[in-house]
Amino acid sequence: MCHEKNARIPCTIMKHKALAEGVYELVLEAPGIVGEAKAGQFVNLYCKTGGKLLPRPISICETDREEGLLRLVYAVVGSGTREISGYPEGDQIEVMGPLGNGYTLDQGARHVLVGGGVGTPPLVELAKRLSGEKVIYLGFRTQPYLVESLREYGPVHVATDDGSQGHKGTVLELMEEHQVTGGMLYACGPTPMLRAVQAYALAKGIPSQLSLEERMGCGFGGCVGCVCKVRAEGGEGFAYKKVCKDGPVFDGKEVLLT
Amino acid sequence: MCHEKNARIPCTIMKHKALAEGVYELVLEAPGIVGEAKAGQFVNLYCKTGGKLLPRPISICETDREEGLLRLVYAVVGSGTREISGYPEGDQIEVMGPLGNGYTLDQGARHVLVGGGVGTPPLVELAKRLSGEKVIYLGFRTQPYLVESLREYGPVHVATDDGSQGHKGTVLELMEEHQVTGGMLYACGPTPMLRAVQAYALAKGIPSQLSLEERMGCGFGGCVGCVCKVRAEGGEGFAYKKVCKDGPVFDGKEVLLT
Amino acid sequence: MRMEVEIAGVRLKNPVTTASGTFGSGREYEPYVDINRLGAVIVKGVANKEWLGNPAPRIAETYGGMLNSVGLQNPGVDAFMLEDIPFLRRFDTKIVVNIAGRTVEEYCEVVEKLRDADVDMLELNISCPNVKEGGVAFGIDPKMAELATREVKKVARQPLVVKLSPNVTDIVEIAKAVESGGADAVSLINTLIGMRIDARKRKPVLANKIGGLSGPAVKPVALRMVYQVAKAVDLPVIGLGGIMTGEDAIEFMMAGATAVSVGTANLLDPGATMRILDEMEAFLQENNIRDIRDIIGVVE
Amino acid sequence: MRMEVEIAGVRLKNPVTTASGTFGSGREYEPYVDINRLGAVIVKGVANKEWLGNPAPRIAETYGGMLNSVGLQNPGVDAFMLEDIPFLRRFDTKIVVNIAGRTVEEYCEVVEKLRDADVDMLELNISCPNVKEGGVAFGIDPKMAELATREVKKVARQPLVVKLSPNVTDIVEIAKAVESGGADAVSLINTLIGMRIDARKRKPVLANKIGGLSGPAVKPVALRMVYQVAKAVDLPVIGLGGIMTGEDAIEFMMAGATAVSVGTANLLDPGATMRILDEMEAFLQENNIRDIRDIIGVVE
Ligand SMILES: Cc1cc2nc3c(=O)[nH]c(=O)nc-3n(C[C@H](O)[C@H](O)[C@H](O)COP(=O)(O)OP(=O)(O)OC[C@H]3O[C@@H](n4cnc5c(N)ncnc54)[C@H](O)[C@@H]3O)c2cc1C
Ligand SMILES: Cc1cc2nc3c(=O)[nH]c(=O)nc-3n(C[C@H](O)[C@H](O)[C@H](O)COP(=O)(O)OP(=O)(O)OC[C@H]3O[C@@H](n4cnc5c(N)ncnc54)[C@H](O)[C@@H]3O)c2cc1C
Ligand SMILES: Cc1cc2nc3c(=O)[nH]c(=O)nc-3n(C[C@H](O)[C@H](O)[C@H](O)COP(=O)(O)O)c2cc1C
Ligand SMILES: Cc1cc2nc3c(=O)[nH]c(=O)nc-3n(C[C@H](O)[C@H](O)[C@H](O)COP(=O)(O)O)c2cc1C
Ligand code: FES
Ligand code: FES
Repeated sequence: MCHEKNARIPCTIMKHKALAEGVYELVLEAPGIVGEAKAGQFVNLYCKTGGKLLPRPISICETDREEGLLRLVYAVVGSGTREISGYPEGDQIEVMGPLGNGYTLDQGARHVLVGGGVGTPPLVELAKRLSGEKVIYLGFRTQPYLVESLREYGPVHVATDDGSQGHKGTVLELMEEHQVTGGMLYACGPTPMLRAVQAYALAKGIPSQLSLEERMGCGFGGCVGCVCKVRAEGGEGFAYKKVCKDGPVFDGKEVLLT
Repeated sequence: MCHEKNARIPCTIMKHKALAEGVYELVLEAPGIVGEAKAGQFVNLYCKTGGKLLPRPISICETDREEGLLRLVYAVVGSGTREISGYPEGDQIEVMGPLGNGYTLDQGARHVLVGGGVGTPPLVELAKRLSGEKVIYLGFRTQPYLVESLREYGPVHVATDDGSQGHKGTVLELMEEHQVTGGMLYACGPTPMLRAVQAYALAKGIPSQLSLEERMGCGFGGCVGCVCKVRAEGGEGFAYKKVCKDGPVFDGKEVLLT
Repeated sequence: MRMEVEIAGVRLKNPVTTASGTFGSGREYEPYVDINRLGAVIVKGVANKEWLGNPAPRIAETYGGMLNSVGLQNPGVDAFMLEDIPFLRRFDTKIVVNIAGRTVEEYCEVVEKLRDADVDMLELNISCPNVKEGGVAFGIDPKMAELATREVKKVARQPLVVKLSPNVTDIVEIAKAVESGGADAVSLINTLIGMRIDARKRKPVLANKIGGLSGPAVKPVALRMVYQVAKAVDLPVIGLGGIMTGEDAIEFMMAGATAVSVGTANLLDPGATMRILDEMEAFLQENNIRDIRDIIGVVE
Repeated sequence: MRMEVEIAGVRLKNPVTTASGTFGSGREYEPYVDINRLGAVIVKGVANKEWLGNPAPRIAETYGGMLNSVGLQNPGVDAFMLEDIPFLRRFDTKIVVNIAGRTVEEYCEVVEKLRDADVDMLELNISCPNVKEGGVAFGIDPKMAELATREVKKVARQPLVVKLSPNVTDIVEIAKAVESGGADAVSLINTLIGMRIDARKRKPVLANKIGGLSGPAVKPVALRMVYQVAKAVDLPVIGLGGIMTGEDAIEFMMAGATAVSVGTANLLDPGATMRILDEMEAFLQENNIRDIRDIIGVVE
């Protein structure tokens, strides 16, 4: 047989525990994946039951190349993540990846990282790999997580919708208050947050890299299911790009968040 | 809520091992089921993956009421039994039962029990419950199993298709050779064997009880999917009866094995 | 929380009914189901005389579904009236009789016999894929569908639901035809026609070769059709096809169904209707919906 | 073991092809698939000009399947000829171009441009449920199907496969119509029309509301249609719909297909075609079948 590579790799679950209400940390033994992974890339997780065939794309939160460990952090939002949250340590799960383009590491001196909810996880690997000064802004609905992991790399400012920790309100309010600026703005989170970050970056004249979410059929560019709009090359109108393959990270100047 | 009873009960797998090539013994903790079970009844096993929704009906092989244990013996023949054979000890499987009518225990002094392949398992519980003399005939394609379990209750005569053990040929040849007779003939096995047993019993004037197999949609009488033919009441033609509910054990004088 | 809905003047205490042919007349389900809690029992198909049905195997498993070729085995309307109606009348629920036939005359014969029977509604099955001699033709040709509906309406005393086949190019056209024929409501979908082959034996798994596909696999098709039909006709719709959970049932109601039927799910778990009803109530509670009628057809 | 089959004079080294729209033009699959081992690559739909496709979300999960409303996004035939044909010609496999269009003129425009292109076969998609402005009408009306086939045949230099829609009352009638129109082969099935609703958001999951259902859930319907069509027409049939394993593929061939296409399975595992081919070969070996053509249509 000449097909060299298996795409779906069964990985052993080394650690699986709740970080916050409905948010789980999942550590997998996945040496092949972490060997290649870049910050901002993601993996596909596959469910086992209930006729759920499509992948659950989850961002790479952190990698440990020496131990071959892949750390993921995910929220239970539907039947797939609910099923996965029940897998015990020692069990196996099928994983494909790393997928997508990941963040481009800017060579500048100061980086602004912005995460919203389960958009926070990829910032961990990103912060680890970026050299230079980092300042981190995180927004949550209520209970924050991964704050300690990120504090290793720079000051962390937290906003929560219900004020249970940090600023009561949005992460953008906090950024505006601090008039934060830097050589590159990296963001991951829900679309309304990304839209606000994009506007902020444009207003301040800071380049930005935004990581998007879309429903996926394959995760590797096969189905053209996961599109977002980007400014058309001429300038008029738009073109569709694949979030899984051309993204999930897009240039804030190009992507149209409608 | 007024619905008293859950039909599908998750049961823990206490023991799971191969008895012969592709034939497994599965012991479940199922006190509710063994408390009610009769010889010749069956349970539904439910798979977990691959969109396989229908039950796998498996005969009750033996019960241990004190320990609440249910013993099943099954052959791997398709995707469902293949999946089940991979469940480790300690895992859970959903079970419904006991289902069907089971054998009627004859009060006579001598019983003939005939099993073919995976029709053998229900004879174990049956032999245990029958009082009086028992003589047991078993047919296998090649490697026999459950012979030792049955020898406790009476002499066991084995036939194998390939002659690897006992008589080389069919179990019917062995019965004809022995001109075996008794007050009741109980059989379970593939249809061709049942047909031969039925003819043998009629010829000898021995009443018989035959346990049938059919593809099932529900296992409890809900879908009318699992029918066999029985002589119509008037005598002309036939009527359909449900294997799962009116059977799986039928009177050899009534059932039409076409 | 108000769960009551009304179909053609018949009040159901809640929208959960049983799909014809997957619940018998309820006897096998009594240990697991509080029949008093059901909106209605839609019984298995009943013909003018006893039907033997098709030879076995009648069942085949498919990914996320099943094929059946039962072929409407039933003891005939006389036996049904003698045995099943008295059984069901012991419960506080509505009785809907599913009518099977090969010709308009056969349909009418059953319906006439039921004129004075103590049942609440009739469901005309013009969509069974498992009966060769006609029956199915009524479900795929709008003129035939209208004709059968009109003739049956003439003799029916109870409100008439017509059950539609999904094996058509344009289900809206059929729905409109039975509306013109005088139907009081429609139910959909019946099964999709499917097949399985046993590769080792080189033959179809079902003795009848083809059968009706049901179960969660068909839900997206069913939901689409319910949505299209509910938008196009003025009749109340009973939605079914692959309902396994309370949320599935809610989706059908949001697509425009006034009530739902649970089919294959009953076979997989006899208590399914009770669980589904509990889950529907929980959904309403969580989403602060006081009256189930507020969600009917909310999807645009 | 002989795996070669022939469709309309084109020899495929084995019956395994890729279903249009689930394999792009193969680039994304190269790391996982030895494209030289495929019987043919059926590429994604190509139109006369660039099509943007539908807005997102374009994908929804269903039990044992998926809905898509991609809407035939493609860069147009000129870009396709410039970029995709040279890429695919590097491999020793056949190239089948899936033709998209809203009108007969659009279909013909694409086919004319491909006259002198180095491709082996054309597949006319008269069955996409995701394009509103016609296109689908050709797939559900026998007269329109025949017309489109006939007009395209006039300009086509390569053999023409016509891809049929399952969303019809009588697929045999459509197959016969395209046979009369001069088709050299038929492929079936395209996707079933389906829908999903997000109960919490009270709206369809897909931006386009409805989409095409594919995956193992649809296999029984696909297999039944392939069986019916293969019995009724004299054309070779390419069978597809929910093929996940080698045994699934064998079932389609036993039902009458000369070749098969693997669709959704590619999205779930990019190496699916290789696994399926291995499994088919293993099946033949186990069952002592020397020539795959011996199983085509063996089921009666
Ligand atoms: C590139 C990328 C990275 C992501 N990283 C993370 C992460 O690190 N942590 C995390 O908690 N979540 C992440 N998500 C979101 C996560 O994929 C979804 O929450 C998850 O797939 C939902 O699955 P479910 O079965 O629980 O929900 P259901 O709604 O039951 O899922 C049904 C289907 O919808 C898809 N789906 C549902 N919501 C989304 C969504 N927001 N984006 C894409 N597909 C969706 C599922 O994949 C599935 O196909 C990421 C999404 C993308 C696209
Ligand atoms: C009352 C009864 C008791 C049984 N007892 C035993 C037993 O003790 N030990 C044992 O090994 N086997 C027994 N069988 C047969 C067993 O149920 C089948 O071998 C098993 O269901 C096959 O499942 P599968 O998924 O491996 O095969 P597949 O062929 O992949 O199954 C697909 C479908 O066909 C059904 N099916 C396939 N073969 C049969 C069959 N022969 N009878 C009924 N349904 C079938 C399955 O339930 C499933 O719905 C019994 C069958 C019945 C009806
Ligand atoms: C075993 C079985 C028997 C059925 N018998 C009938 C019947 O007698 N009359 C009828 O109108 N529909 C009959 N149906 C169709 C169901 O009522 C229902 O329309 C279909 O199964 C789709 O719903 P589901 O996916 O929830 O099962 C039958 C379905 C099954 C599975
Ligand atoms: C994402 C996606 C895109 C598709 N695009 C096309 C297309 O461009 N042209 C076409 O004829 N069929 C298209 N199809 C239909 C498939 O080719 C195939 O007919 C269908 O998916 C059934 O096969 P499957 O169940 O193996 O996927 C597409 C299917 C999917 C899932
Ligand atoms: S998910 Fe298939 S192309 Fe992106
Ligand atoms: S399997 Fe449903 S009635 Fe027997």
